[in-house]
Amino acid sequence: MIQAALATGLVGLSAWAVATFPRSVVVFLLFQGSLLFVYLARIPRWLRTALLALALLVLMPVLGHFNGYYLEIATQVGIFVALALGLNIVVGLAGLLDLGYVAFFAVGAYSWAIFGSPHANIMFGGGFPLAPGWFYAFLLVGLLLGAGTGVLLGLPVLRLRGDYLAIVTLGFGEVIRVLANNLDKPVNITNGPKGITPISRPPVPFDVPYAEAFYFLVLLIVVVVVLVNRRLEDSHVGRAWEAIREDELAAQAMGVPLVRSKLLAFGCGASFAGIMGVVFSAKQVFINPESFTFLESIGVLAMVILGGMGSIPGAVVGATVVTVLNLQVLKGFSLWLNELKNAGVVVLGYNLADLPTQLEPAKYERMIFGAILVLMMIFRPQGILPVRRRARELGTP
Amino acid sequence: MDLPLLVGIFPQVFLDGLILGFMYALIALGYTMVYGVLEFINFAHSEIFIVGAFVGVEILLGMRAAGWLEALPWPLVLLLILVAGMAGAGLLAVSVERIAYRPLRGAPRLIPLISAIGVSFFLQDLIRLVESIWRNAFNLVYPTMDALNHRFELTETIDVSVKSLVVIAAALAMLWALHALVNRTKIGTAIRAVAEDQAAASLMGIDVNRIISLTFLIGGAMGGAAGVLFGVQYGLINPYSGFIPGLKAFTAAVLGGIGNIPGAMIGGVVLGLLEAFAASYLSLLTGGAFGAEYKDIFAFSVLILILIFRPKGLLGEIVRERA
Amino acid sequence: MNRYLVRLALVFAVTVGLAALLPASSLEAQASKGTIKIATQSPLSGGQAALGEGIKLGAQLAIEKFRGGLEKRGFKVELVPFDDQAKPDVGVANAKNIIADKDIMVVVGHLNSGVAIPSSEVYKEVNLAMVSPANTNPVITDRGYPNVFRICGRDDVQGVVGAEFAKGTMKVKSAYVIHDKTAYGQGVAEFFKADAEKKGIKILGFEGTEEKSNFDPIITPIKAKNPDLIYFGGIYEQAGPFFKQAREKGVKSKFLGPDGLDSSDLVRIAGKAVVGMYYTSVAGPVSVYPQAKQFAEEYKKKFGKNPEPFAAQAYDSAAIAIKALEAVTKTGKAPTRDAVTAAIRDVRHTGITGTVEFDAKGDPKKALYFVLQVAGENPEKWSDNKEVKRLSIAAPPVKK
Amino acid sequence: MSALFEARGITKRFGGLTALHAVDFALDAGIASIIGPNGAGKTTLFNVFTGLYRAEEGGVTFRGQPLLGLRPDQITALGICRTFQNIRLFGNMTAIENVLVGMHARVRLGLRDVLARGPRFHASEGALMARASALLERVGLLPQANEVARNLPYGDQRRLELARALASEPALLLLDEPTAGMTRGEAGALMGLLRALVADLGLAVVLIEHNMRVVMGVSDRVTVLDHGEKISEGAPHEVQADPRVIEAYLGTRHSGAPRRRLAER
Repeated sequence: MIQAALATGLVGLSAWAVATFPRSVVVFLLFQGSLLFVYLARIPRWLRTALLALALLVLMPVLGHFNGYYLEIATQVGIFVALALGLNIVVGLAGLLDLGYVAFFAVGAYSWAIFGSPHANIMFGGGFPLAPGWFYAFLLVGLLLGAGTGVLLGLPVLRLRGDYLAIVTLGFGEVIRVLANNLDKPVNITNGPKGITPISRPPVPFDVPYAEAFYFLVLLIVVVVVLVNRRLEDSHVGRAWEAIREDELAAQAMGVPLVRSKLLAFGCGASFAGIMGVVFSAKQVFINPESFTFLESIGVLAMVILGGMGSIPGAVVGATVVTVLNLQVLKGFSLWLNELKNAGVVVLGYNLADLPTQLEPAKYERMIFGAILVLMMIFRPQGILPVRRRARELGTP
Repeated sequence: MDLPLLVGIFPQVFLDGLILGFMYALIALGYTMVYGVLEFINFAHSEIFIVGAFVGVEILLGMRAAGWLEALPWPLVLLLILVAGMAGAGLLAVSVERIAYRPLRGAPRLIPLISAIGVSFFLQDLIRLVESIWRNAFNLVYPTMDALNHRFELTETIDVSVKSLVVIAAALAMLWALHALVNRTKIGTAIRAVAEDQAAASLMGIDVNRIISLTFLIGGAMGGAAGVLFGVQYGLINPYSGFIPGLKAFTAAVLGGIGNIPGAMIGGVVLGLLEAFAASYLSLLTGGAFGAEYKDIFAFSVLILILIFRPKGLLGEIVRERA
Repeated sequence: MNRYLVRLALVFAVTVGLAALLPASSLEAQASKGTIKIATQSPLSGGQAALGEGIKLGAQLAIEKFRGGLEKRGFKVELVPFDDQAKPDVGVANAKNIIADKDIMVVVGHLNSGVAIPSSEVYKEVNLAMVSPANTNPVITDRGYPNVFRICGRDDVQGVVGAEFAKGTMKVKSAYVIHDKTAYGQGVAEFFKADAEKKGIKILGFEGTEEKSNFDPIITPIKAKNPDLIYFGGIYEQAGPFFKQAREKGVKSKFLGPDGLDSSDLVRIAGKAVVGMYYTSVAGPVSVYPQAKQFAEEYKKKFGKNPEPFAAQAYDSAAIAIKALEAVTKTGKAPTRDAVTAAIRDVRHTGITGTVEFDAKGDPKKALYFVLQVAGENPEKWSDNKEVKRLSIAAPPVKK
Repeated sequence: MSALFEARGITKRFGGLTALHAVDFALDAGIASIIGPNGAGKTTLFNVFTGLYRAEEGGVTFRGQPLLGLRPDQITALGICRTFQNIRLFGNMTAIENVLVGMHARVRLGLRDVLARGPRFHASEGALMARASALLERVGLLPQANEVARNLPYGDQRRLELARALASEPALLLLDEPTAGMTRGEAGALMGLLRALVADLGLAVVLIEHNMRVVMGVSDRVTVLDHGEKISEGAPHEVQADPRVIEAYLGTRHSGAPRRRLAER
């Protein structure tokens, strides 16, 4: 009861605070924190669902209206949540270390980029870009392409384990990026480093502004992805994946077909990335190979592990934390220091305005992120929201 | 197609590949030794490697400022920076292990990997911070030593510089020394024992923590030496330039069979040769349709092929699953 | 779990209280008429940080130097540097943050066209002006957005200038083209190649590489083919080691490159290998523009190092922004983004990279291009590099 | 009519070592034991039976169907399941989840059923749960159903492995040293359970055992391996009396020379 009141109060209070101080990063973090609180608090299920739906469907867009930046953050968080959930299947559930995950994202992104822009005319003569409505069809195309590429990568590496698998997937990721960077000749498929633009945006019903439209689209996809993830995890498919992670050989001896299960894991994981790639390319209007580097793969992996391997809420929280940390907290912090500096604030007798440019805080965001990763691993290696083995209702024997 | 040209540059490309390969081999040792003992990819090794290069360049720049660079004979200078680079990188590797990896021993395997990635990010910008304050620049250039740049022209298209020879000689010497250390000394026996079974080794009276530190020291030192040689050979370093060679060296270690010291060496040389040949020949052979930019694709494709047929690398044991 | 949650809630409550007391805005609004902010977006961390920082510092220098006029009118002028990490998604998030800050009137950036294109889509939403010091990709202005300007030349033009010089002045018969696989480097190199071929120069090879350290395998075929000229489309960080290693391996060809090579670090890295080589540039040589010399000295004095390639352009970009802001605030009223964007279109500014005026697309109207020759091995004497040739070429119309 | 399970002339080599040499083995029903000194090739034989190893020579048939060349999961689907000498449970999964994985081969659901969560899915999942619970009850682990396998005591882990193997509804069960490390009482209870299972389910069982008390007590037939060769076969008392068996166990032939260790963990 107390918790229910507390949860409702927190969501309301923080939402009010964001509306009142639309530029304060701290306040927005509080809003995000209140959602986590709602998720964790012991409140009736209907209340939790209602509060989360209220926050994500109503409050977030309204707040986004006050500050478009928040909506952008929320959209990017959504994109990374889907990626993290996809990778979570491969790494967290099936235990296959994939260091080239962003390749599938790239495949999806390029599929719409090429056909949703005039670029395809170079190859096929004319008739492009496709009508913006095709975007929705390409969500499916991206999904299938992602899955197909995932299976394709899975095939040669089935026999490989652990770090051998890691290096091959890493290589695969690089191959895709280098191909994207170089396939502007002999045939111009990807336009190389110059990238592809302008990529059509989908038609939106009711003239919803694009920022809100993309937010809702991403939210919808994330909800679907979470649902699919939960259904897979809680079925013979998910149990087979986990068995493979625990002991591949014993799993096979118990009747789990390794090849099929592993390919299914690669395919499912990759399909989420493929579909989000399509959304990403339309949202950005422009893509080039710089968005698909090895570091992006590492970033998604860090989200999965930071959140708690194999845990769906973990992947969601991990993706949120990393994205918010990178785009908001560290940035907000360095902007704040910059403001102090511009205002000439004096700390311990030292005027911040004299701070040499070498110590510009904006330059050290990555360093702080690195340190946070290390500290998190040392003090909470199981992740933020680790898997809780669910006690099952036993059947009547 | 210009056949005499293709044939004419062959020895030169081979030599280029060999030098690059030895460089990879030296870095790969750091990965492979740590992997052999702890079964974990020390992702931060590429930064440890580049720290070696930075220690070397700082000493060289300091010596040049003091006017010693010209006064001392070059082999002495080289030896000095090699030793300093090795010491610096080795000590850094040990402290990284102590701070960021030791508390995680026994955790699931991916946990230290993420920690290592964190260390890698941290170190890159830490080097930059330190160098920015100290020199107000973080792109540092190795001072040229003219004696090292002397070239022997063998034919019109082929030549060898003194520094290339130095790189090969130093790499071979260090690989030999490491091999001897691991296989012929008591410390080496202890390292191998810990690699085999930590618990059993500790029951035999081996201080496992000390041996693991030692492994990091040796691996780091090898990386540091590679860093110095890298700087001498290619000239320009910055805090981020360790990343790509590190990735390649890791690939080399896996190619050779990770955890296997001769494997790291062979993997390095194979990868170096592959890259060199791909970069030099792809464009010539395809008439410019594919060029040097495909060298990584080429190298990775060969890696994947090799791993399909030998899933544990070139020198790794052939997998036999035991029930 | 329960207690943990209650504790969590308490922490929240306390922070809400604190946050309400200390909103970020409490630091603002101290000046009498409000604050005008100029943002920079460029990579301040990661592999391209050196160039990105050059942009930030160039803009910073200009703002500190020229803000006096605005301050006299009662405005506080500030620089807000953003780190786009050379990543498009980060750039877009920053852009959203920028447009949410109503005090930001102009953005100076980016370094990478790949980040600039999607970010400028965001700026366009609120008609916020972006003045680009470094994005040479034709797409940037070919979209015809009213709020996008650049003061640097375009890839297509610089490549042509290089080819013109190679044929007309250097009189080379064959050339080998290397580029760095970035939109900038490859773009310049492709235009150089196309124009050089048109002019009758034989292209012996065209090669791109992301390699930063080891150029041996690329140099070997070059040496065997022995071209008269090597054109490097890219940035000095990569070109320096390349030229150095090429000379060390006995390559005797002449060198030529675009303005990415215009940095004293080029000689610091490559030493005598690059002495006597040529590069094209939009930034005027110090001998012609006294302000340029002054800029280099001030930059060096303030930041302790020589300006990076795009620092001068960033300096001019910020100076133009301030000029436009001054025009808008003549009446003493606070500026609006629409007004500033319109004012930039009318600015005519003689800065250190020449006189800049924008055409309808936002390209500089008649850009002046210079060919310079590296004078000596001493990085301190980079500004002694002499102008060899001067060309004036307008941006071409949009290709359809 | 051929036997339920029949292996003929199985030969398996590792490099230069011949781990199994022309071993014949057949079983129709009941409990058969395979015994022999360490390194005799018993586990290797199991690995050949279950498809983990591919024999160089010889053939295995199950209900008349040849098994050689099939994958382990296919063999399990046909109705042969095993346990491991060094328990190989899925350590981070709960006891009941372990058993559920064992039923994988019997699940008749497609990806569509899983994603749609229709009545078919719920019916199947409900049936699985009921059977898994029944199996756990059978081995006496129902109270620990939601414990993580890694945290179970040793004896419980052995029994859980048995339940997991039974979950695939095998007709033939291969048990690799099921009583290793158990007290005499525990071993006795387990054998009682085994005999009951054979009686109730009509299971055929092959045991690898070192504990002679267990072997002699429970087996219908005993096969003795030494150095990869079958040296004796027959009813327990016959084998016990076979001089070659005594020799092999006492090791007079090699007068105390250390045995080869091979593929034996």
